[in-house]
Amino acid sequence: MRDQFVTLAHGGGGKAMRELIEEVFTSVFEPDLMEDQARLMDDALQEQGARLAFTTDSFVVDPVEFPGGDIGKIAVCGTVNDLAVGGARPLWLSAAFIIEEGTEIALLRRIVASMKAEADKAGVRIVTGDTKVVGRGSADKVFITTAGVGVIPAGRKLEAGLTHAGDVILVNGFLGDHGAAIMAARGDMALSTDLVSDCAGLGHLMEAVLAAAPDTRAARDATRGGVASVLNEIADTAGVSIEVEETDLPLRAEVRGVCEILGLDPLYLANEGTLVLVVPADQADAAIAAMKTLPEGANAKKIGTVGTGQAGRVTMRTLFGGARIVDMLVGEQLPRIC
Amino acid sequence: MRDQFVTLAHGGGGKAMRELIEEVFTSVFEPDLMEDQARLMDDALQEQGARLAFTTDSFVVDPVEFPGGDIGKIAVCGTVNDLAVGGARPLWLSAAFIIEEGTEIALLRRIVASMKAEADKAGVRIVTGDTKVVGRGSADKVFITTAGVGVIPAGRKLEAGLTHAGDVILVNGFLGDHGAAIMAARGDMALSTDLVSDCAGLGHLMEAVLAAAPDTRAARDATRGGVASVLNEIADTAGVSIEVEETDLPLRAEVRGVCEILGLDPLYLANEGTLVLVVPADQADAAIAAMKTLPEGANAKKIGTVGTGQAGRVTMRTLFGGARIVDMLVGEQLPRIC
Amino acid sequence: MCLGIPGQIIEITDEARMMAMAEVSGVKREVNVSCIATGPIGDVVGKWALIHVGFAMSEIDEDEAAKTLEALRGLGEAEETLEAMAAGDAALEGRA
Amino acid sequence: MCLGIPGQIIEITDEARMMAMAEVSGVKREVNVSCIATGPIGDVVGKWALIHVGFAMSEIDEDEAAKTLEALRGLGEAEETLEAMAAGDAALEGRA
Amino acid sequence: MKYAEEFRDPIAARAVLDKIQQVVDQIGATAEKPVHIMEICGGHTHAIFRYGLDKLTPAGIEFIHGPGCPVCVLPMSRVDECVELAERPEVIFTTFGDAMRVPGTRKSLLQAKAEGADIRMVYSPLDALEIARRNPDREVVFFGLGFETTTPSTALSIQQAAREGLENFTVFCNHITVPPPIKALLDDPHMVLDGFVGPGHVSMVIGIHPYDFIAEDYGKPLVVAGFEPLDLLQSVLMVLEQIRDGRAEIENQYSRVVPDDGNPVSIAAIADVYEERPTFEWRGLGEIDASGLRIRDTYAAFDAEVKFGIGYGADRRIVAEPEGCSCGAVMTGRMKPVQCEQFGKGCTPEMPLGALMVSSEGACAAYYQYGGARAAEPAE
Amino acid sequence: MKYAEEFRDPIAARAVLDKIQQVVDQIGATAEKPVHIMEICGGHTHAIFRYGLDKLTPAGIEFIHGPGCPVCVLPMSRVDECVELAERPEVIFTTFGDAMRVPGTRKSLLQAKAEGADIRMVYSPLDALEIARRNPDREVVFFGLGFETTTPSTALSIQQAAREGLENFTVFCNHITVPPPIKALLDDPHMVLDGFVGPGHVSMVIGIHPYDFIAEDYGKPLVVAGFEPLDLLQSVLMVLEQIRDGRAEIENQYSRVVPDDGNPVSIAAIADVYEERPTFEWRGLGEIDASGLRIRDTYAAFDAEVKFGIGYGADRRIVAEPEGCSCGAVMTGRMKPVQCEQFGKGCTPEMPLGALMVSSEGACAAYYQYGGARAAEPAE
Ligand code: SF4
Ligand code: SF4
Ligand SMILES: [Mg+2]
Ligand SMILES: [Mg+2]
Ligand SMILES: [Mg+2]
Ligand SMILES: [Mg+2]
Ligand SMILES: [Mg+2]
Ligand SMILES: [Mg+2]
Ligand SMILES: [Mg+2]
Ligand SMILES: [Mg+2]
Ligand SMILES: [Mg+2]
Ligand SMILES: [Mg+2]
Repeated sequence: MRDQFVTLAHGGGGKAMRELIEEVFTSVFEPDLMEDQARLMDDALQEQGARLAFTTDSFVVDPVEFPGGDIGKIAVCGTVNDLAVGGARPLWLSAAFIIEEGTEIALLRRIVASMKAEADKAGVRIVTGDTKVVGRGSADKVFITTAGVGVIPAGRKLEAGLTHAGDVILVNGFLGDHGAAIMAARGDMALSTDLVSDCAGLGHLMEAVLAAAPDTRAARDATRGGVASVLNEIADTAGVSIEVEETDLPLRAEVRGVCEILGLDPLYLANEGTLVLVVPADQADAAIAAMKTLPEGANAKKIGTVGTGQAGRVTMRTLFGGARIVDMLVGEQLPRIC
Repeated sequence: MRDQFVTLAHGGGGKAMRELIEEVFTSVFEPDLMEDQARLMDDALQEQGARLAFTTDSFVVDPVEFPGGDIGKIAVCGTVNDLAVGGARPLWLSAAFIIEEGTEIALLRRIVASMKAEADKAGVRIVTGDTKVVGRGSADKVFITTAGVGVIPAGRKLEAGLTHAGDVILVNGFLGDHGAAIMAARGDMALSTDLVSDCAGLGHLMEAVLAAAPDTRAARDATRGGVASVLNEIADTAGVSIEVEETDLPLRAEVRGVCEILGLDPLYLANEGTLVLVVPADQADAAIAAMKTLPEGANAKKIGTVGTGQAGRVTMRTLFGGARIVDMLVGEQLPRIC
Repeated sequence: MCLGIPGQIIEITDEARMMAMAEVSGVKREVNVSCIATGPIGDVVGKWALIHVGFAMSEIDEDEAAKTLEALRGLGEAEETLEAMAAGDAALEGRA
Repeated sequence: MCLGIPGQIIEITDEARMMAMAEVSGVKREVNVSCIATGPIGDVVGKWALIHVGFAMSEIDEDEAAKTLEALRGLGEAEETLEAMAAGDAALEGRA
Repeated sequence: MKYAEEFRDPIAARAVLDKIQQVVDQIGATAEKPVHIMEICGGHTHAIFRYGLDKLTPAGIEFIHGPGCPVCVLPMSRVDECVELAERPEVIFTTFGDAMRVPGTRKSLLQAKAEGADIRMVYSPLDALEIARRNPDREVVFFGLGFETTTPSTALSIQQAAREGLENFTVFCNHITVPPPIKALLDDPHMVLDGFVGPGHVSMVIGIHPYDFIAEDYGKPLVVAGFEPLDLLQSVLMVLEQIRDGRAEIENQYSRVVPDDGNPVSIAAIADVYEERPTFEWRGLGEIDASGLRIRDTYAAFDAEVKFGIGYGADRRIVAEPEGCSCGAVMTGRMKPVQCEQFGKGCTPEMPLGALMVSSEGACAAYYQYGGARAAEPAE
Repeated sequence: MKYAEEFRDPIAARAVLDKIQQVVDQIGATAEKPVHIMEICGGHTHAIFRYGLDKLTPAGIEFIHGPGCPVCVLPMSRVDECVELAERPEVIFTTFGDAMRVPGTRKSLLQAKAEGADIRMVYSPLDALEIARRNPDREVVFFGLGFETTTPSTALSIQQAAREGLENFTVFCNHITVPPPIKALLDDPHMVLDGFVGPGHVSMVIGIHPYDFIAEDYGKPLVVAGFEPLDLLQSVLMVLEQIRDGRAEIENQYSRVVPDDGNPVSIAAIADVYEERPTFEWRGLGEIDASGLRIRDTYAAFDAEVKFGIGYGADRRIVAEPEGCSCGAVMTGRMKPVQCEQFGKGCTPEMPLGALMVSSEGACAAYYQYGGARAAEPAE
């Protein structure tokens, strides 16, 4: 591939496109078949009671490379995590790329390598894909949409609706690292930090949790909208109240710093490797211990409890002893000065 | 939903996003589950020898609404077709939307309605999805990525590699309608036509073909790069030569007109509802007859034959009796004046 | 070089700028007609012209087209005659 | 209104424009130090200031901070004394 | 976090709260007959709800949420002017994030941005200056918004622009000052107020003496307060003690940041760049004399009102407040947010009707976001 | 399609081909000793391969592919100048699609576009004019490219712009003329040519007489031909008949479109707007006297060379052709494309090295795309 930058020719359906796909994508992902569909089967899927899990997300992060990861890593982790939090064993991913004219081919190669590495780590295969090229200014470098297929073994049931009073809320680690790291990396606010995105695949962690805490009610990937949104969703769906302890929230000093400077609430910051788990109280310790055996769970913690208060209401006991409601975010969090 | 236009708030993970998703998307698609993954099973999948088909495409058409369809219709048809041409029965789709800030919400509603209608027609369900909002100028109105999952019944095998000399090449209808219609609709060349995109789901057509011509070797959706690219791919993969008859090519007068004006070759124009089929000669008539029973196959036709010439070479006998090579497109087709 | 294609002028769209709509196989495009509008601009409507880069460059002469085609057909007829003669010769030979 | 946060000035970045790097919990941001640089600009390095919209608005007075905290702690101690006294009273009462 | 975390210590808080209870009891205030304390500043309102101080403090204290949120009191006509400026093709409109969602009569800046206006959120007017340097062919307008705390930053930025000779940087000045609305509120016969918690960051700039009239002329105590929860509690205690003791003084709880005479550099910069407007419109409060600033003629080249012929300088539109809005009553303490008929119905943070629902510092938004909202909902 | 489809009739073709065979036999031409006919025009080259005429015509005819592809003969330095213009932030560079892939020394326009230059493909210079009207704050440059066929369109567009007083529209003029390079080729001692098929659409503008010198001075026949396959075959036949009969005339096969004296409006517009350059560089052929046009001083306001101080008017760079390129030899008929050592290896349509591989009208590209390429590949 002699080209250094993607041109519209790479999206035109001809030789340049074929060359781009073969040299940059399929040579790394190595799909089984050169048809435009993957043909798959897994023993687990043919067992009675097993179900197929299917999910998708588009990834549009700016900048596409940031401390702790890149859009490719997120695109794999995000979909692996969406499968895992539903109790599925992630098996196969599709990856569709929308590439802006003028994007560096070297950047694409780095992204693809990072996807491959992350997929290998998660034990999933990228089996089918697509590339489109759009004119300059019609996309922002590269957008990736992954879809994931996994198998939910017979008998496994994870649903927010199963949450009930007395359950406890766990997280696997620090909150808001991704959101704060990205905000700093974007440079708009001219902040500099050593923060690193928490971006990680959580499939193995979920398997460990489910082994240790088999009655786990539900799990959620606390991405956009942060932990606060996930807690509100769970409380709404299950018709329960949830109380979080501010003093228990695992927050890095720098995340606090970014939030203080910009007037943001870390509970609403996006994460890319942070689970919220609802487990029965008597399995909480086991779940935490299981998470702590893995690097992505090293800072696992209980952050709250499920109660019988007003259905759908999430409150936080502040470090000051007061209580406040933690509502769904309105719109998006805007940095503020007052 | 009081908003008329999408703002960044609709992508922020909070209430505005939830409102957008619920009012515009899930109220129409009605997924079974409000988890971020679909949980699925189909009897056909549990039969011995059945396989799962999995495919994805991103759709980035400009303009997003055009004569004969819109990006939503294409996003459903395209993925349904990619499943169908592999012999799979399309069952489930995911749909991920990347939306430009400022996009009209009414436009999104029209696109979603069109997806729903097309999915119903194809007998598939849109079971999971995602929305992202990007800043103005970071996308072009809306991009949709669909992934599709289907079941390939035991014993079905469609592969370009199965093509061999003596087989015939069929298409289900006119060539290049989509490409020419879009080019005119885009307005850059200030051409106006009554052309309508051929955009259509071809799942039922494929089932009819496979019933009538059970030994069908391969089928391909002749999208970007057109029929020429598909034929080259088949010839390459199977190590055969293919000869096309120019006089047999079903081309509308207006498509010819656009091509003459802009110096384009209709064989390279994109289609969105056009199959290329390779069938054994003795099943060709049956396949054509079967296609003709359906509206999307009303103009089905034999256009060429598979031969033993130089492997990978596609030639065309011109309407003039001459012969020329029909190579893969280089880059993209640019309108030319000389 | 110089891709050109016959099109028919179907209506005047902007007299001041000498613009008219041309049609090629049902495809319409606005073109400049300065080169073929020697008289009143309205006269070009209905005419066929060679269209190149948005300009009607030259009016197509129907008679000349017919003459060219005739010449080409003449070759075909001449050939048929030759073939007929050849066939006749062969027949004669055969008879011989 | 007027979100402000204490940060430490760690280095001068642009003397002409009175800019310096401030640090808040490990997060760095360039700020203008005109309001606190009453002497040579270099003197602000190491100082703590209240940062608002990219300006070091006011130098933080360590002694005053300590005094305020002391007053707050004083309340706590007073209370402990009161509690102790109350406990003492209760004990006395209990004894009665 | 030095100088912050120490002032969030819950152990120390217990003691202050006990002491507050004690003084409230000494005063004899009850839920039925409470002491009314106005926290002037939206930052304080925010902190009260953020830390749940409203629920921790005794029922005998009633917080009245003052007009100290510059976003909340911004009149609709000014938002419309922002949108008008932002929609000019040559303009890059720069603003603090706070202003993005404030509704104008037609649309908010967020909506204008979605519809194509080049609007960029910045953390500092210095960032706007930098955008101007990098885009010499565009007009960069900075939305100067805020009280005395923020005013020096735009004044210093304009001075810097003048030194650099930047020709494409202007400020759309909406700076306002705290003392005039306080005076207006105190003059309101409906207003019942026993004391004030004063905005610490305003005093960091102007010092504490501009409030002397409150004690001297109106006989009310005011304590200039910091923004950490202990600061606030201590300040409330200091106000209560004055009330109990029948004193009316201007005290400084926030002495680690606030010099009694403010910051001389800031004061000089404001005086150099700005002058008082005869009058300025406050959303919910109407026109208040001498409550707003404009850019002096010497800096007219940096005044967006002059350069683009917009706003108070030009033909001024008075835009009626939306119907059903009770912001004025809430801001003067005559009504609680939940008593507004629009609260949580026609007026939510997603779709604010009134000013106080816009910023998270607005009293209604704070009520809605941190608890008040649900209290108003019918029980499920 | 009227006036097109009739001239694609395969039945009629048979008769013409038979007649061609007959005349070739009469001449006594064979594969070893062929008649050399140059189709000057790239459009004819394209049609020959598109319809497979090279394979249909007898082996005794050898087509020499002439220099009549304006994209192919565009010197690299001019492409570089296009890129330079396009990369100016104020410029919207408009061009026919043909020029997008032509390699410059650093990059092609396609690559420059990918890297951020605002480059727009148009179908007509009129579309560029319209872009200029709609973007009064930008400079719209149209890449004026082509032979006499296309020259009137840019001349008329410049006249229109002048009438409208458009101040942001210029043409980067690279128009060239057909007769000079023909003369240059005929003067080349290596050149073996028995007759010409002349470009019909050039003559539609300039008529057939500008070629008189070919018959008169060089004794070679030329038939001005249409672009449909029957047009071409008939023209070949007419050339062959002249050769057989020992005639050297300028004939007009394409009389339905080509008036013998051309189009007076077009000729006048060209004369009004353009004047000859003393010399112009042709890729593969070098400098040819009086072979290029420039915009007259009366229209200097519309001349991108003048406005941007670029090109022949300014400091002119001669850029060496890429190493290993045999375009010159191919264009003079001394070499077949497949004989170039770069053909299909260092030079492909995806990554053209030489000019003739760029446009689908270039002889090398036509060979590659329509059959010649594979012939050069080692058998599989
Ligand atoms: S609820 Fe809305 S309208 Fe009512 S007072 Fe509050 S902000 Fe104003
Ligand atoms: S193959 Fe390339 S380098 Fe060789 S003559 Fe043809 S265009 Fe020139
Ligand atoms: Mg998802
Ligand atoms: Mg997700
Ligand atoms: Mg694809
Ligand atoms: Mg970009
Ligand atoms: Mg696909
Ligand atoms: Mg497809
Ligand atoms: Mg999602
Ligand atoms: Mg757009
Ligand atoms: Mg209270
Ligand atoms: Mg031949």
